[in-house]
Amino acid sequence: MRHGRRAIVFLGLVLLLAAVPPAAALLGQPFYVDLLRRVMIFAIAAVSLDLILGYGGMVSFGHAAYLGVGAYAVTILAVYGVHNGVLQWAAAVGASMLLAAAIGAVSIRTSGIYFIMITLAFTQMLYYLGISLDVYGGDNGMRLPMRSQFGGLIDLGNGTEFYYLVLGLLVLVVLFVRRLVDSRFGMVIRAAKSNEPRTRAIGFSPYPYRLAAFVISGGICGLAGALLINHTAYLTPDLMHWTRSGDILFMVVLGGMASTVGPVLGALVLLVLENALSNWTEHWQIILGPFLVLVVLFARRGLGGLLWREERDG
Amino acid sequence: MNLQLVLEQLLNGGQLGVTLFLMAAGLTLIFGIMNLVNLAHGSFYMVGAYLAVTFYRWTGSLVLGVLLALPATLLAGAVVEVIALRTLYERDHLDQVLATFGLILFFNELTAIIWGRVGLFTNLPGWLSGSVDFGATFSYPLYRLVIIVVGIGVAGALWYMVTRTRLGMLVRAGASNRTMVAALGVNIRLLYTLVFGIGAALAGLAGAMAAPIYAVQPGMGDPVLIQAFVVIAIGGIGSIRGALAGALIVGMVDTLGRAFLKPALATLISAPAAQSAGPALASMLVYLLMAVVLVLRPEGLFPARGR
Amino acid sequence: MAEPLLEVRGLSKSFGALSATDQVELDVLEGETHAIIGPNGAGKTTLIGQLAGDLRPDAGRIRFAGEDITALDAPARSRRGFARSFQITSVYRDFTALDNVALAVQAHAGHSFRFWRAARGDEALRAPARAVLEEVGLGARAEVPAANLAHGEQRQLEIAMALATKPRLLLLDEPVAGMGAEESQRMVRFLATLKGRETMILVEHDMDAVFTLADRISVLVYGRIIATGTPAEIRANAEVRAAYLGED
Amino acid sequence: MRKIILAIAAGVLAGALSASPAAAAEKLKIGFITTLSGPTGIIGKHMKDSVELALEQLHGKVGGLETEVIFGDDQFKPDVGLQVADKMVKDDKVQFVSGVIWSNVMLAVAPAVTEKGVFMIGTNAGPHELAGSQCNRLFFTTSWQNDETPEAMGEFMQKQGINDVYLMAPNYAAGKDMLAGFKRTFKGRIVDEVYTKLGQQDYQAEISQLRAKNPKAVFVFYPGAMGINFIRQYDQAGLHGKIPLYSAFTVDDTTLPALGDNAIGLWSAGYWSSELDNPANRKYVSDFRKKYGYTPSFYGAEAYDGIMLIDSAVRAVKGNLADKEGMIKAMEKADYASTRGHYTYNVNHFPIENFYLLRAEKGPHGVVMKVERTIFKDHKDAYYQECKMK
Repeated sequence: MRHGRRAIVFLGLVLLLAAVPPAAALLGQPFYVDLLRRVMIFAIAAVSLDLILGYGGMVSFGHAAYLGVGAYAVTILAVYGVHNGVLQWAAAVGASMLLAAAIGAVSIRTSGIYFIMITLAFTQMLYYLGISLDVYGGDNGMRLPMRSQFGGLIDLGNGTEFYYLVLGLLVLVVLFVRRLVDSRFGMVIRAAKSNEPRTRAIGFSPYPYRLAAFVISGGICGLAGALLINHTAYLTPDLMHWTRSGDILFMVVLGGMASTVGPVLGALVLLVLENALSNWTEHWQIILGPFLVLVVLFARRGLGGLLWREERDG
Repeated sequence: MNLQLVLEQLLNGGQLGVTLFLMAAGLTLIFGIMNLVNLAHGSFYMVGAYLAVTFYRWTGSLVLGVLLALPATLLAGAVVEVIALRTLYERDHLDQVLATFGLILFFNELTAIIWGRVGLFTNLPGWLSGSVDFGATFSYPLYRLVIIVVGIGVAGALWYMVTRTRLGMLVRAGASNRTMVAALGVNIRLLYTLVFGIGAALAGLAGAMAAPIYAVQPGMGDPVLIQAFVVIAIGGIGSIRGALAGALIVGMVDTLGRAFLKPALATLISAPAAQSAGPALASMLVYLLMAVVLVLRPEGLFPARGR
Repeated sequence: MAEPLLEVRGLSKSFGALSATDQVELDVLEGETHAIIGPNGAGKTTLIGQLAGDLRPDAGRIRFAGEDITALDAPARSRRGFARSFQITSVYRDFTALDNVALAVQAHAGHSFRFWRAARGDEALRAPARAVLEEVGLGARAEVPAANLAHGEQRQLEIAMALATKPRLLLLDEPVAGMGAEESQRMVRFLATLKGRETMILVEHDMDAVFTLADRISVLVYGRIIATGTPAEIRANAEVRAAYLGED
Repeated sequence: MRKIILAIAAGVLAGALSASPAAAAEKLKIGFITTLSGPTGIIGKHMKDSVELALEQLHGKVGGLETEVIFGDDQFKPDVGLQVADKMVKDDKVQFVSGVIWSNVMLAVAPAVTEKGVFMIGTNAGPHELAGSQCNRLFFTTSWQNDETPEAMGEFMQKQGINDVYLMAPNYAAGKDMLAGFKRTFKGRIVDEVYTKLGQQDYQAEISQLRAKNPKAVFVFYPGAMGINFIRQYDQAGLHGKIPLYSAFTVDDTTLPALGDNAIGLWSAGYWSSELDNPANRKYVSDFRKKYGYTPSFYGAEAYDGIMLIDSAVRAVKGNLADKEGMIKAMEKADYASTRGHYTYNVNHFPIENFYLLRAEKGPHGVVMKVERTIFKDHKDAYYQECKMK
């Protein structure tokens, strides 16, 4: 049982999250349903980044781009009267995958710091594109005309139903990514991260595999974008601001890279911490900043590393 | 479009270029020698600006203010290096990006606490505030000419330092072979702290010179930082020559794009379409340029050798 | 004489003014063990890099099994039957020994765009990998993470990964480098069992190993092959002696 | 070290999740959203200080009820603003949400608040959607509709017979609204219309273009730090005094301390000035200066008015917070001592009010905006007919 404790942590986390809506109702604190729904949506984005970052070694400093594209896809369809959720979300995932294919095709040729910079550059371009798209609110952003419709099956306007949908999707995404990284495909991208010359020498060309991982990751993050826009019901190019990419990156590292479950933990701690600190003082960033530095300096394997440390390979 | 306007815009581009060069030079030195990606470099730009304004107010002299801000920023850089960044040299770029991202938040908030959130503004002293007339119709702000001259002077001094002095020799050697420099019996930690401090001071100089013309406010370093990264990615990370070339290219492209893209587009497509596409494209232009450069030359235009 | 398996003609590569390989000519016959020796800085590393496909030559061409492979990169050459070990041991340190070899098997078992089944439970990969590990004598160490293997074991693992790709040509870059006397003898004995069965290019400093294993030897000095011949011929060659005497 | 970090993280997490203020009985709760962090935090400070001054003057009792004001920071981001508003409505169970500087934040916050049956009292942003198609009975504002201020400026310049005007604004929706509002009343020749990057610091390239076109006048909309940069660079380029500069939301009491003498002689338009002479304003401005030591801005005056408007509503229903209809009726009368003097509400709950021509001049309290003349008397916004309330 190599991943025994990690599985237990995940199960515990899911049970805890599942208990939030009734507990919040009991305590008369419905706000926490919203907060944790937001946490879970970002957790999906963080897990998607973990696929290419933790397992594939690709430090994308522009992951917010797919969050944005997913949100824009849903909103644009809604503006033109298409409210069918299945259609909207498929478009969000599809558009994100297309974009990831284009960005990845160019970026994956570079490596190291250049990869970080080029992914950042592409996201900056999209950010400025978003600002100049007046039809969809430009910099001001715009309200989502109507939440995605699922023919009476699920009502996203109902906070609790939406919450459990997000929880379900989060569990699915985590299981899917786990499955993926243990498959033949996953072994190739992990091998290429661990030792690229060796991987090439035994006959793998890492490029197409990395690109495929990049595209899958973009697609999942696009789904998170579709969820996020339904959560906030408000579209803004700020979704693609470079600091947002930094936040997602930090969630992954905080929770523990290459652990799938870790990023969920990272999203939870970062967003709840941010919420608590900003309630406490307007100068909350002076605490959050050093916290980031300390985590990087002293908790390199992230929170996951603390919780299931003894199970690391080797 | 007249020649005079083009000339004026070229000067504007040059001024942005030297500012970016001062930022990029430190960034690329620090990367080349210590292999550190320092997102907090923009914070030194901000710190330099704040200190220059503060000293300017104390002493009543802008020149003195800027001159005092330089060693102070150098010191600030050295302190940050010793306290927080030293342990990051052996880490991967991801750790560095995140830790220095945290430092940005810290510095932005710290300046907000010390100086408040309201922008600090200073006026140029009288002798610097006018404009220089070239002929009857063409004039240019004097202070901006001064910035260009100082920038060129610093670029020259930096070139001299890197190619002609012992420190420069160590810096160049350190960039290509760290263990060798250590073997020479040089105190490598001290060398690193010094180089980091110099890099910070260069950024501080850029900020200090910008202080009298821009708003000095928390977070003012962030947009400059992103542009400086574009500069060094285009020029080739770790190369001073690349930083200079990249800075001038980005300065020109950005300035000329903002000035002439809309009228140029208007001749191709309809005026309203140009009205909306022009500014959007102009703000995306340098990123587009960077992507194209990296596609054609994944290591930038002037890749640093020996790494 | 039959066509050689590997045919190198006029291979040159320079870095700036420094000519690392200069008009290298080399024939490797099917089934032979061909050693390449030379003093430090002779260009051995560059030559290996060009043979493996990591470095693009400035001039010259390489033919393998009748096909011009000069323009192919390392993965493409691997798929055509090249396999190599690295001068500095190169394995997946986070993976177990079995995972390492299974990856090599996987690389030659069709494309890897298979997203669902767990690779670690896939007997089509595991069984052949286990067999190769047994063959190199690491059968008992299959589940140990590579980072925890002894240095000699890691070198064996590298060769196991090479063998798992069912290569037609083994490129061994200093396989006994950094080993103790006993370890190194064990490795030489093991390589001897492959002799005749596999075609091997052996780049090595250790002269004992070279003269024990090689069928033919080529001597590389200042980027040029100055002599090729049987071990006896090379021992007798005055030019080679001069080159090495200068070294000693 | 690891353990410490983990312990801190766990502690904060637990603290955050367990902090649950008990639901209050008949206590008035007002959520006030503004921008407190980041470069634009200065505007939030003006507003927050004004709210606290209002509370002090009411002895902590708005409408006679024990009052708690919860401040929220939107970080200049609509989605964060929405999150803050959600928390106020659902968690803190406020009866009023007030504040909001930015139109984009307002467009996110206002519908979310009103659809939960909670009052939204805007104190700055006035996007045209809320004045027209998306107007709501529970939404009131103490400010204006965005377009009105540039309309006033355009009206003045039109009347002056100024021609060949050069327009500049940041490239985002409010920037375009402002120039659109200006063009609604200004019918003269426009030399060029230039949009710059939002948050841009250096305008030298654009100023070079401007000089080359040699216009007769310049009209700009550059709020916050953008305006400070633009005006100083305009001055350094030697254009101050050569080409007259008119602006909206650019020269105000949040930017005047920074602009200093650079601003003297610049024209602006607005519904309020610290120099406006009426009893409520005199009291507000002098108390404010006494308490905080600086001159308040229109942002502060609106926020102060917001609290006073709520006070009048709660008083009218004698503290019965369940009587929402009663409070709507009361607020529609605008029966309180506003810092702008008396005004009335239009059908869309936007004020019908005066707009003045303002000019920056040096006085005993530093440079302030002097009222030169009234441009519009009892002005209505351009969208109220689109409002189909009820």
